Amino acid sequence: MAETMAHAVAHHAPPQGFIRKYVFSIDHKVIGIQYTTLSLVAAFVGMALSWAMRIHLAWPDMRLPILGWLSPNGAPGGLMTPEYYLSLMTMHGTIMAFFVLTAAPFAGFGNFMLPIQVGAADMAFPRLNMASFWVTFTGFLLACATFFIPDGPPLSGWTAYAPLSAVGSVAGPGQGWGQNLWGLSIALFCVASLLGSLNFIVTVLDLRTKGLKMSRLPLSTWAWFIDAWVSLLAFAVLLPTCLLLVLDRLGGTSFFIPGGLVFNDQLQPHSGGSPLLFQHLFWFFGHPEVYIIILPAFGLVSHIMPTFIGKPLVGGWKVITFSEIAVGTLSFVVWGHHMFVSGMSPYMAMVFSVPTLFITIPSVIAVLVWVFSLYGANIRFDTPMLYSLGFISLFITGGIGGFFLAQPSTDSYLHATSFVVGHFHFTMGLSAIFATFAGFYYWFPKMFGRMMNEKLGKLHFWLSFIGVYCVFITMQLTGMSGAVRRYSALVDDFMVPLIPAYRFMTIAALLLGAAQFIFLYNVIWSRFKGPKAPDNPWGATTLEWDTTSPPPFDNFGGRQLVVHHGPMEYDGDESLMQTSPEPSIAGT
Amino acid sequence: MNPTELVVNEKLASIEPERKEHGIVMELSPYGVDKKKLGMWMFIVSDACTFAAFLFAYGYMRIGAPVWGTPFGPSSIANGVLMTAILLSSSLTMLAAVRASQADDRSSAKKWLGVTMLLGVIFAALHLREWFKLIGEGWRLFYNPTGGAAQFGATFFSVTGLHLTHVVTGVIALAFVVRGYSQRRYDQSHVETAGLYWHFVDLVWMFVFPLMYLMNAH
Amino acid sequence: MKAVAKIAAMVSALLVIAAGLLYSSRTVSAAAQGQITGTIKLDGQVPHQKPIDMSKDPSCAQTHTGAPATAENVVVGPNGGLANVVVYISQGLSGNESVASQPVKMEQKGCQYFPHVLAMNVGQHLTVLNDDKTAHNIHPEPKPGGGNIPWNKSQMEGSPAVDAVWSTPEVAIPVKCNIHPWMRAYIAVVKGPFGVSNESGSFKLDGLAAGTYTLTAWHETYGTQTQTVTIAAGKPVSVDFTFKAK
Amino acid sequence: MSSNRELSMTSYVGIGVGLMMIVGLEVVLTLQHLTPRTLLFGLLTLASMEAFVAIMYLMHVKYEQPILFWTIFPATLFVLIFLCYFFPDAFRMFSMRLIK
Amino acid sequence: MAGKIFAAIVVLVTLATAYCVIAHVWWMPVDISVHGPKIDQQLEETMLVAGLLFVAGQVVLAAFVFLYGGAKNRPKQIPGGAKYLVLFAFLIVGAEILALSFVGSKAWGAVYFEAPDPNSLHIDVQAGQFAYYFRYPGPDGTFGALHPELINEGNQNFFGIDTDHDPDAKDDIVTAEMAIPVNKPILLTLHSKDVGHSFDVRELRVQQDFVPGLIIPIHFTATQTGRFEIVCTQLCGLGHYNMKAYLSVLSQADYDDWLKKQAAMQ
Repeated sequence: MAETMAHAVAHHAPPQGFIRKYVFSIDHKVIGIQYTTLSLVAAFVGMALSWAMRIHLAWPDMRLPILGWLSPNGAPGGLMTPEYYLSLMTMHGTIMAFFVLTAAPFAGFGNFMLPIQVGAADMAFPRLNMASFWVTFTGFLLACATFFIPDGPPLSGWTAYAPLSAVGSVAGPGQGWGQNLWGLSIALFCVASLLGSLNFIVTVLDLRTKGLKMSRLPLSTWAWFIDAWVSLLAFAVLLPTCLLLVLDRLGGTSFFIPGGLVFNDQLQPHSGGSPLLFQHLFWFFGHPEVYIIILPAFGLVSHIMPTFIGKPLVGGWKVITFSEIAVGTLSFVVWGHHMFVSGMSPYMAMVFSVPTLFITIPSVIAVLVWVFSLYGANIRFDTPMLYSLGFISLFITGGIGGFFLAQPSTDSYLHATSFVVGHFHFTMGLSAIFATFAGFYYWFPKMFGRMMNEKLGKLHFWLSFIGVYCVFITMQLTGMSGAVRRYSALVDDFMVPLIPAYRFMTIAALLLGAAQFIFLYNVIWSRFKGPKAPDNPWGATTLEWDTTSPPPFDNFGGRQLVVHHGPMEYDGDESLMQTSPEPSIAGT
Repeated sequence: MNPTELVVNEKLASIEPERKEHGIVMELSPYGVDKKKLGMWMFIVSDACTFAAFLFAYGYMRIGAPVWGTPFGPSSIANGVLMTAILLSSSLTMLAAVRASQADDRSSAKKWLGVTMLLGVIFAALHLREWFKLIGEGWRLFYNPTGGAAQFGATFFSVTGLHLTHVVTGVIALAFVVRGYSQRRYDQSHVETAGLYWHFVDLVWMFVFPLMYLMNAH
Repeated sequence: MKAVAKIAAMVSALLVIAAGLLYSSRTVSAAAQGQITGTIKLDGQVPHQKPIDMSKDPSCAQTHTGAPATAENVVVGPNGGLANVVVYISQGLSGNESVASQPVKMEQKGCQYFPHVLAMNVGQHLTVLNDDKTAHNIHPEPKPGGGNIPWNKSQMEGSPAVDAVWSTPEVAIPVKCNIHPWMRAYIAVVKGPFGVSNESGSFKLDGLAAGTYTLTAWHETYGTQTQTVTIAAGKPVSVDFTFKAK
Repeated sequence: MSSNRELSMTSYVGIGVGLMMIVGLEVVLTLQHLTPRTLLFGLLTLASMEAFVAIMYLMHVKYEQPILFWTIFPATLFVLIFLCYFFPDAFRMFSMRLIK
Repeated sequence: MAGKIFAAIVVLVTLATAYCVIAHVWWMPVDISVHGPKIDQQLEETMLVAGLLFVAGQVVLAAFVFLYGGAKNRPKQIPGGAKYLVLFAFLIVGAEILALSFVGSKAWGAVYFEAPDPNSLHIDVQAGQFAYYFRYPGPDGTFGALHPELINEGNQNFFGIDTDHDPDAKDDIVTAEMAIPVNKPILLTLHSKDVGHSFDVRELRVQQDFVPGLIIPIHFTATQTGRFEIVCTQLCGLGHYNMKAYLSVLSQADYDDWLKKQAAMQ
């Protein structure tokens, strides 16, 4: 029976024609590059938004003519209005959390590398894969479209708390069609993520080449596999949340809108809904989302590090993988720590606090594995390794903030302060971005067949690393004085003394952003002018280095691969391909 | 290949069977099912959570509401039981189609798929009848004519609407499967995967019916 | 080329004629203008106007350090004249009244709207200015479905003036500032001449042709009253209204 | 495919009839005028039984590798169980309502 | 070289952060509530535990990068392998976590698990876009019923109370500034007019969201007089940054005066 099936599924030949080859391609490599490019564009959009916000915070009177041109209503004369600030903030969060942090390390690299790393010719469902990208793309277009409608983008934050997000334009500018488009955009993103993660899971389970047992999977593949599970279950809950929100807005239902609400002296025709239900549904997705973002980062760093330290990670694949599984599982039972002061039952706060604290144990194990793997190593400081080290440092700093926010008593002081903003920028924002950069520098030769410029790469790292700490450590520490987040201007008496600190952060953020243009230049220059990349420039062991750079259409040119080793066969400068039949050398 | 060799090969295959994908020998799947079927299982897991979120929202609304309308009289319940029976028998006919396709009895498989689609359409029609009856009585997404919580309409129409969407999608998907199967582009694995989806739609109804109909019977 | 020149000449001639006609019609109506004047009184107990506590925004509170600002639902002058009453012609207009060309100005001063009630023509421009050291948002809320479109714009200190036009008559559109919930103004959008009573209760409508009109007076708290007036050519008429306190 | 171990079509029809009987039981339970809470738990128990039979037999899980069962059940149940954490707030919504 | 620079930056950042924390460059304002010291203590204990982990983590990372940056010897694993790492995580971090959640639950419980003092001064708080209003029950000690449809902000009826017909509402005192007597237990009932808001007084160590549709009770006792800011910390729309009110903690005599003045202004 298996025979007939193999015949029934025809080999797919390399597609011909520009559209089939580069636009509506079913080749996972093209889709991976499409995802990566999409998130690169999204990242620069999101960064530009954060610049505008930071400039407004530090110098509220400064006129930015470009904003006045972009939105005559939101920034008349280039002077940003409070609602436009919040709109930019909402879109910064939405674009960064969904279209950059979820898309790049998971969908982008995952699509390109996962089938190659398991030795498959393509994903399990190539057409579904293509659909998943184009649905994401449509979602991104919808999100961007909000900038060009008269009322501008929504202003209810990336969390879109109801009833602010549910009652419609009475709640403020941007809450009309901007919020509708937002809801649809995120719903589309959910659908795309579901299709993507389903594809990842089946590919890992069913398409491993001969000899590649689960225990021999590269650590990045493991992380994507676990991540796909988390994402499969979490986005399944965000999808109905978005649908119910859109129903509330367009269908007149009251899932999230209670009775007796008065806007502009007008009683709203709603009753019986619950804003807390929205928060629960959102954070039931929202907290796993944080781990959907960070788990691929775990995987990338664990995958990259052994190459540059010349030895396996401490504890082999098991310790790090099981801590990832533990993190992924626990991520579903802790969402209430976002809601300690939200009016949730205070007893539930304790129920959520304990697992939240316990999630630090697998995280600490992962960090210890990375840090103590450096012990007795031969560290090579190529750019991917520097970014991995940067990731570890940032993740430690960010993780420490979690101790404060996991406890309801301390959170009741720190909630909604810039401490939280600093904390999550460290943990899920910058950590994931640094790991993504590590992956980018590491895999660029494989993806495009050219080496990246190491000098520019290192310069990019040093500026980014210092910049990130200047901005976000300051942000986190000012939160100790109670600086409130999501304020478009510092008017409170206790906020005014913080203006110098805010200006410092703004300047640092501008420099940090400017450093990213080095990266952009490096990418574009290396793509066309970089030296040709050998098949295995880093001396790594996994299957993606066992083929040409870039790989042919079916990844291995029809070769039968047989895997004999795990992914971490390193001993100093020596390394052993996973396909090598020689005996293992990773004796250490 | 002489008969003895064949026997030896079969024995070897039973000890370490090989699976090929694009002509390359792959590691065995721990699940031992076709990848389409495994993909469908993943979809089902995720879709079950989506339905669950809807039903939990319904439960939440209902616990929080001071008064809750219970609009279903005996005729609606009878209609619901009939719908359940139809969906359940459609699951059985689907099963018959899968078995026929596994026995490579193509005409019988197509016949059973056709019956399944027909039952799906009848189910959708009965469902819409119930909807129009409620709408005729004044129930809306946002309005409760009996003066209770407006959430009844919202939850009922959205949950059953989502289920109805699944049924209609299923019927359309089955139509595609029948077409591909008659053209011999699809094999029994496609029928089996479609069948899995169809059973899942039935499975969801097993919760929707008691929670949305029976819990709202007066 | 010649044909184009011809067409251009004809078009410009037509334009000149049209302009001339328009101008002459204006002068004709101006020659025949009548005037309505009058006073509006409040009969009965003047309701207590609650003081407004602006401590929420210190920059607002600083502008009222002497006496606190009060609500302006019923503003009565020393001689019992009721201010902020819009008087306009609700019936009897010929339909080709001119639109006042000067824009109407509304200021935000000391975290209150000034004027509290203003009237303007359909198609006339409204200019909103912010004189305060804080941000305001201007949020007019016309009746849904009435033809006027609600909008909500913030105006920072130093933002350019907000300009708006209304397309349909409506008495009166409430205006709110969401940042300072106590702020309230009303914009009466009417066709033809209008007047708003001052603190002594007096008002004036100019530019009316001879004829019979229904005159409506609107107050935000006490609603509307109507009277029928007949104007002979060029003769001023006096009309008084009296509102009863509840 | 381990079709040789599978049940005959007649047995499946029997399973279908059995499922219908559970549905009948649900209806009978509904007619007993129980409190909503008792009715809910009764119905959920019956529906879960029904669903279990459907998954094992109609959806064929009984005849697949055990790992399939041990993958899909824990994952789904995990989400379902933790979604129950919503309900304490639903009760708060009932008791702390602003508009009576 | 790169390793040494990296180690230097990491150590520098660690020292700078530690300085900011130890020197209280940005720190909590002085606490003025009865329950606050418990929270402060919890925060300081957490800071100690987490700070040690932070410093240790960064310094060990820096040290290893520094030491093994240019090494050319045959790589070796840490003696004992991952076993001790896992043990450390479970025992040390686990113990810290248990201690923190045990002690922390008491600090939390002191605010949320205890019933308010029956002699509390009851103040009704309403948040709306974008201002707070406070309601004192007046001499009769009862609040008038709320009728949302009567809310008219231009007419200063922020709560939607019917002063004409409801005798309970007639003597309700509505203010835009909150004053409370010092050392007296206060019970607030928070409800929102429109969207989610928050009641945050840093000095009181009280932060509680308003949930539209629900009445959320919260109680505290202030121990020092002064004027403090109540700010909104839950994103509520365009005026979020400007949504605040002042809290005056007064002596009992001053408070009585203030209330009388407010009553006269109604």
